Amino acid sequence: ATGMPVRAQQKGGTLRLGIAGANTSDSWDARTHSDSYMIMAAHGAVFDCLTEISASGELVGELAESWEATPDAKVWTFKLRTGVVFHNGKSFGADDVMESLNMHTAEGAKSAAKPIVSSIVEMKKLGEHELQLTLKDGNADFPFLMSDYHICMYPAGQIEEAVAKGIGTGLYKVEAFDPGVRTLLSRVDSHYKDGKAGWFDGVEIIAINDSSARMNALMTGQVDAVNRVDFKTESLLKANPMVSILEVTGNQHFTFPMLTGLSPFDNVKVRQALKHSVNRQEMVDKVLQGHGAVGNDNPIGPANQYFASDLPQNDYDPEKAKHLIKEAGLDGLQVDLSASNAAFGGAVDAALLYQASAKGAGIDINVVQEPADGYWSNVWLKKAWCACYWSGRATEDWMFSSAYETGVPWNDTGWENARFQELLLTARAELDSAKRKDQYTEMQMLISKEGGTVIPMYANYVDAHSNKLANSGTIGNVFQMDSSRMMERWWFA
Amino acid sequence: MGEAAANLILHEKKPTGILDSVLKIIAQRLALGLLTLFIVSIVIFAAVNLLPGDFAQAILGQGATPEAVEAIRTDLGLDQHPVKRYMQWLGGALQGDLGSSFAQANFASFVGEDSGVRTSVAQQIAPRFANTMFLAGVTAAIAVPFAVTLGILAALYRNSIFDRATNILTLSSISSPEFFLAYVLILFLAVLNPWLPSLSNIYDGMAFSDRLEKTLLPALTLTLVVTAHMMRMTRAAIINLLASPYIEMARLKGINPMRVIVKHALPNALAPIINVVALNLAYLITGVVVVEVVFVYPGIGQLFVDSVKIRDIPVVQACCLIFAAAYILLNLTADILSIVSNPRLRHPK
Amino acid sequence: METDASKHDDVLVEMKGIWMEGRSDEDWHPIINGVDLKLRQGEVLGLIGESGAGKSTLGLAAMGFCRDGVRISKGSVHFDGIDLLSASSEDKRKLLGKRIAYVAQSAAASFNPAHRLIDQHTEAPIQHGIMTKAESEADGMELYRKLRLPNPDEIGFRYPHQVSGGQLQRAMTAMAMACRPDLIIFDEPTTALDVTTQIEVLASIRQIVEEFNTAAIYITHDLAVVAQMADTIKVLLKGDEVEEAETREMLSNPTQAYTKSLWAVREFQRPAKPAVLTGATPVISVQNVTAAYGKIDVLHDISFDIHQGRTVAVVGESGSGKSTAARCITGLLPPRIGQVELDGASLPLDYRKRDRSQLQKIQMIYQMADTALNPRQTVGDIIGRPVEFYTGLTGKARRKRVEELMDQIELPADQFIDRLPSEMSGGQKQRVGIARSLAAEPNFIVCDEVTSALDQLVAEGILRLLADLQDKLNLSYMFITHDLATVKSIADEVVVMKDGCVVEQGPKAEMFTPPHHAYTDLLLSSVPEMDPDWLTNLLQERGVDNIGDAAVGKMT
Amino acid sequence: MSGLMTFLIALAAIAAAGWAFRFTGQKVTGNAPRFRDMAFAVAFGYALGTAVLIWAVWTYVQAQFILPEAEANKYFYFVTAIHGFILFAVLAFLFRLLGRAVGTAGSRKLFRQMPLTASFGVLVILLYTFFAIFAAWLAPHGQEQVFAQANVVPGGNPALGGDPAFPLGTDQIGRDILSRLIYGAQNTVGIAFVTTMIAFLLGGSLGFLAATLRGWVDQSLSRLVDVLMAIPALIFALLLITVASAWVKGTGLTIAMVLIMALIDSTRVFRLARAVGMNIVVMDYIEAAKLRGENLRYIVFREILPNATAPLLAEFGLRFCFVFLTISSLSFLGVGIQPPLADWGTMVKDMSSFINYAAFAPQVSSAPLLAAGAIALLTVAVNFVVDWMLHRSSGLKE
Ligand SMILES: Nc1ncnc2c1ncn2[C@@H]1O[C@H](COP(=O)(O)OP(=O)(O)OP(=O)(O)O)[C@@H](O)[C@H]1O
Ligand SMILES: Nc1ncnc2c1ncn2[C@@H]1O[C@H](COP(=O)(O)OP(=O)(O)OP(=O)(O)O)[C@@H](O)[C@H]1O
Ligand SMILES: [Mg+2]
Ligand SMILES: [Mg+2]
Repeated sequence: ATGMPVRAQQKGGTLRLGIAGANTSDSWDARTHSDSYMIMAAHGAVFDCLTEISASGELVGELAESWEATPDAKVWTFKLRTGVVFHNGKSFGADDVMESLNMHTAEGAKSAAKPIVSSIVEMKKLGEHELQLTLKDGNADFPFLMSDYHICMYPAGQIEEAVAKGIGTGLYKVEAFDPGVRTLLSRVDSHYKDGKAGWFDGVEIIAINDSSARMNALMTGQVDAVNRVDFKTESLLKANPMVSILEVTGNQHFTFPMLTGLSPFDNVKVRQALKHSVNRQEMVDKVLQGHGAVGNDNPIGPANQYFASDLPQNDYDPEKAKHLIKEAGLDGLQVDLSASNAAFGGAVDAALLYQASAKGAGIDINVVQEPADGYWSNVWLKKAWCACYWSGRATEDWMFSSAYETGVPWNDTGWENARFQELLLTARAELDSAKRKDQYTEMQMLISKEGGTVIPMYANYVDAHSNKLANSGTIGNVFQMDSSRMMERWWFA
Repeated sequence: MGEAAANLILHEKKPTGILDSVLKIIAQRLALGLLTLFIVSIVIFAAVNLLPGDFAQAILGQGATPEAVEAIRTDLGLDQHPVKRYMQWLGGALQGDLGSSFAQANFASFVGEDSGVRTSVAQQIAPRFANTMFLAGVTAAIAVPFAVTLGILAALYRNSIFDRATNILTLSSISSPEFFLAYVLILFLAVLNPWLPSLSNIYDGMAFSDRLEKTLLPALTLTLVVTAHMMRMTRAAIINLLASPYIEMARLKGINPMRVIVKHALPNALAPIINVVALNLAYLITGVVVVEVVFVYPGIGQLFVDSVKIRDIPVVQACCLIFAAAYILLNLTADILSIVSNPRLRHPK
Repeated sequence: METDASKHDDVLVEMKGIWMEGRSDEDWHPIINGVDLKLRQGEVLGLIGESGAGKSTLGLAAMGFCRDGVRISKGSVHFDGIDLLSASSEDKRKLLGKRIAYVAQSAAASFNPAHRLIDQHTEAPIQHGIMTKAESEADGMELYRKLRLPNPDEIGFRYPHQVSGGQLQRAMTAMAMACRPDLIIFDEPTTALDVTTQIEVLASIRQIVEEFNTAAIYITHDLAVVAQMADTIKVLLKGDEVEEAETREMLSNPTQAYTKSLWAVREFQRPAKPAVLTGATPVISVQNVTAAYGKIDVLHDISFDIHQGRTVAVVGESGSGKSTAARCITGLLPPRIGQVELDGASLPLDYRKRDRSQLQKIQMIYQMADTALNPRQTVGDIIGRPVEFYTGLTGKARRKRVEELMDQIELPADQFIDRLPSEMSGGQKQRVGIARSLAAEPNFIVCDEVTSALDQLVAEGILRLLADLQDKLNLSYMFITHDLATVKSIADEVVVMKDGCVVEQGPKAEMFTPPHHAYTDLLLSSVPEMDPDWLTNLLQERGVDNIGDAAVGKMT
Repeated sequence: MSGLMTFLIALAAIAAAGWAFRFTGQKVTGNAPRFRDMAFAVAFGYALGTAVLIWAVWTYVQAQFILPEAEANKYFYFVTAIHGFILFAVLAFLFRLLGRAVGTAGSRKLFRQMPLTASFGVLVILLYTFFAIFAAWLAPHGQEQVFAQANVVPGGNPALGGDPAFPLGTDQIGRDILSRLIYGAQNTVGIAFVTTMIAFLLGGSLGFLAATLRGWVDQSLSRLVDVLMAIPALIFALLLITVASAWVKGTGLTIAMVLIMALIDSTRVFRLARAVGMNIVVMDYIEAAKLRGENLRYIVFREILPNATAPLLAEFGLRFCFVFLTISSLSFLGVGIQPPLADWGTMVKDMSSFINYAAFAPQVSSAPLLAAGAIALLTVAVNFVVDWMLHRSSGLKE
């Protein structure tokens, strides 16, 4: 399922990665994954999903060999790959899929993929390697959703152990795992992707949250690749002849979500005023050092199929913002903005720039620098207004149902809009492309105008790797590090 | 009569007296240390429990239903009265059971099966602590002999250019923020001259030489941080004694200056030197968070900071307790060594 | 060993026109101004002078050694033909310890507390390559035996703190002899010792110097001591040589005024007072006091009275409980049993429970003026504070009273009122201490060794001042001292203490006429006299084994 | 292997040079005591020092005048350090000359006795104080002011990416680094100073109280301090600040940080004050005051305190440095002084990643070193002064 090789792949060597986004609370429970380190390790190496988005962007099977749907996109039948075994020797089958899916809806479980899985009303085992899933409402993107990094396949009946030890069906099995410190993986002896992927003998993923240390590790040759290159120093890094920059334009965007349930963000005028008081170009120039594009408070990016390119741009207009504040019945506005560089590289700077540009609109933003560790558990979804990033999703529906659908756990603005909700459901089951386009455009319009999140910029994925590494030439743009599949798709030249 | 025989006579005379007084002092200090540790545990427990928010909320985030929060709280015992929790924790700690980490307990319990695979705090801390001890050990092995030798030389050649230069250099190094020193060392020893790795990602089962190599740069940074203190104390303690009559006596016996210092001044300056060494060792074990961050060294300081952020109370408490115990133990050791190095206490009248 | 004939011709040490300077702050000030010194083989030179006269400095210069901050600016020092001033430090080190040895004032401080005596003893012989360790150890034990140290075979294996002061001083002498040097410098070797111990050390030093025919420079400020030890005496005053003469000559016939005045100090004597009326209420009455530090009793059932206008001298060796008795009276150490009465009324035992007038009536003067005066307060403040505190005078009135008091202690107020203690001499500081206690207008003053730290001349001045004040103000003194000469000159009554008990008490006249309690006798007979033959006679009379610690030991 | 050989040969050469130096010295000066008593080790030391000096001068000349610019870049830091060193040495020297020439007799005497390091320290402290007080007037721009030009390279040389309008460059979002450094003096130094003051008031008075009263007051305070000291300072501070962050935000948090740091530091001050106090309390003049019936206040403030100023003052300097460094560390860890207040610790952290590129772009990578250097410079200065004060109060003549 990997893109066609351009150069001959070679087997061998241990790939050492320096990855940001690790925590001591990390575990092999894919339901809880939200940061790059564990996504890389679990989704990218140890575990497999039913489907996979290839480097060139099309959907291919991973543990599922093929799938088909009824015309209303309600009933999906998956044919599973045969001869697949888990790292502990257990062979893979339909039971594993069912139990792995049930994990997300178990009593008390908190999974980001819960909305996806809970749309399944019935699971039927048609055979050892065949499975039928019936959805509540039709969803044309359902196979796409099955490639979500939360929905990894665990061995049935051994999930507890698999979560503790990291037992999946992936190319690499866990040799050592020290949460927040280091993960050591080794190539399984034989695998269904043999000959197509998995060229390294082993992988060492080192947690390096400090960006300075990470860049240094790459430059001094202590790791072969790093994620999240510090934009500030990207131009300097480029000067190093031993290192290449891996820049892809994806849907990653940096956001400032406000909890729309709380005053003053419950007032749409206030939200609009804030949207007009940020100087987006300046942010792209200074925070991203030009590695990205101006955002329009819309999570659907140019890489998406139904991107609405003709949406009116929310631009920097202090006068308009002032006016909006007045319309909201306020004299001026004073708000706290929580930020930490854990949200995204340069988040504090972005917040400070926001603060400076908002001053022109008579808005007094108080930037609260939050501690980096635990930012996601203590600040995001907690503080009324904070900095955040989204990797973006391959499909519109996926993106929306992750963070904009009413009541989903990651709806980080708590925004609820009846029309939006209605459109979301209709478009989901709509198989007519033109109609879908209209529906998605309207939704993007709604979010951009009324939504609770300020999206000032789209950031390219900028990773860096040593010139010793080679790749097929086609780089996935769903996540950083070749859609987090560098370990599968790359090799030592 | 040989010395041994004479020794025998002397020791035979008052063996109990010697043992008694030293043992009594040690027992006293030990009891005091335990008391301190006990109060520290209360202070820490109180501080940790005052931390805003709790683990359940920290982990569940906004999507948490009250039931889920309650479930986690019950599961972790967070719903019980703090005093009761403290007693349980203390009881466990006394039996060597520091509880199990919240973070590692994680959500595994919601798979539907009974867990039993929770990592205990002890398991989690042990490797980190071992790493920290290793770093402290390497640093101490470099810094202590280095500092003491420098101190002796500086005392011997006091007021010479050598003394002044050493003084200025060590003062400057102690005055610089740790991260500054770390970056400067990285700059010169890893970036401009790629001699040492700037990344100290050590792990279990690493060859000792690799481990040493990776630890060298943080150890050097810490050496710069702690050397000045020890060196200056050695120098000052020795120079303080140089005016004493017995040093003058030694000089007037025609003993050469080096021997005067090593043989006559140093043994009497041991107590302050031991104390400052202990203080610095305690610092090495407990105060190296910044260095760990810069070099990505997986020590206990990092773990502590991480755990505070996610409100992983058992880990935080255990870390604090270990820090306090290390501090108290080192002070105790210093006390005892000072006593043992002092003939007045070793051989009472 | 030299023959007797060559003894007087061989010049061992020759110092010519020595000028020395010491550094203070930024500049060098003179310490020794052009002193000559010549010492022959086997000769003992006594060097005397008041404190700060430069005795030690000169003594060390004879070894070619200067303390830090001191330098020889002019002159030459030759030892046995070697020019010590131009010799390299390497060469000098070869002489020190081997041919020139040093015995310091306080052996307790000059032995390294970290090493055993024998190890320190053998260090010089081993370092100079004269003997092996075993030889040197054996030799050391031999010397210890010669010096009559108890358990000579074992005592060397003790640490310094396990040995008494007198024994240490002898061990120090043995250490100096370890390489059989040609010259030994004794720098006040007995000043820190009790009289009873001193005599023992003096005897052994004299014996060993005679036995090995060693030349010696004996530094002291005690004339009577130097009279026993030296062949010739040289008198120093503020770095200048006053006179030098053969011992007997010098004692019987001093030529210089300064020397004469030194001699005269010992003559001060107060007229005896009439006996106390029977039935008179004593100012202070100590009754059956037993006191303890912690659990150990250090005073055992002591009682004595002090009457109006009288001085009671309390004598006894160090550690006998003199100061402790004073602390009981002042209330700093409440007695365990017994009581203290003031003017017939019993006093609260703890000073914190005493009222202001009771505190006011009992004052104290301390031995070390340095620690007794706050270094950060001016004389005016130090004296003014009790004036203000007890009498409530402030402003001009206070100042006037302070000036009056300074007048009484004979310090000109206009010069001294704004000085800090560090800007005054020892005697002047002691006077300020006296003025401070006078300021309270007390009835009774405890003087705890107030003259021990002072020079004889200065001490005499203080004693006279105290006597005058007593006559003028009708004060009572409790005068603690270990110096019997002082007792003779100032006391009306004497209390002799030993091991926390009063062994004898009574009027001075009685105390100084036999028969005595054995201990008093020992104490009195151990005070050196100005007669050069005193020690020889005493030793003949009592025998070498019946002096000092040995004698004290036999008594109990 | 050959490296080792070179090293050994160099060592031998230096040893030979040392011997020759001593020998000629002895001959030329006619055996002056200086050369006569010189140990070989000392002679070796001189030779080694000279060798290092020669190497330094040679490298400097190479980098400054001989090597092409690209290669000389490698020695950028070296050259800058030498410039800084000479500059400050000269400034300190001139300052001392000035101090010796003007002022009262006392101050002139002080300057005459002052070593160069101490005068350097005094000079730097004065400069910092000046900048801290007059930051608002001295700084060319505001600390929060954002300009269009971001990441301007320090040096002001347009050819190298500088901008004369921003002599020390701008940071990643376009704030003038010079201005932020100056404001940083005000914020960081001011906060550290206040913290130290509070720590001293608290720790000092309690320490003296314990020393004077003894008994249970002393016991309980000392045990409490033991407990607080057993928890590592930085970690305890982190913990408490996190606790405090529940109630206060922004400036309030900074105030909370000040109080927390002061509390933690006061334990160290307590120890010292108590020890110093104990030494003074046993003096006879204290006994005299007690016997006079003086009350506690008089004894502590009039009798003890004036005698404890020297060690306390020295400790104040040291404490100040520690507090200052700890605050920087806290800022570095992200919980210290809150933005947008300019603060050196945060500035170092923000720009720290540049340092990795020293090999390609020394000018750019020196940016984080500016703030770190500002911290180091002040603490070095304070330590020099304290060192000198301690030396003076120790009464050692040497
Ligand atoms: N190291 C020194 N530096 C400067 N001055 C010194 C030094 N040692 C002694 N002096 C000064 O030299 C003078 C003589 O001192 P010295 O110790 O020789 O006197 P001394 O006669 O031995 O007195 P004492 O009886 O008190 O021992 C004193 O005024 C003293 O202040
Ligand atoms: N603070 C103390 N704690 C315990 N024991 C003490 C203390 N002060 C003195 N002693 C002991 O009490 C005994 C009497 O001491 P005291 O000071 O009264 O002697 P003294 O006659 O004044 O001697 P000196 O002539 O040396 O001043 C000594 O054995 C001494 O060791
Ligand atoms: Mg002397
Ligand atoms: Mg006494």
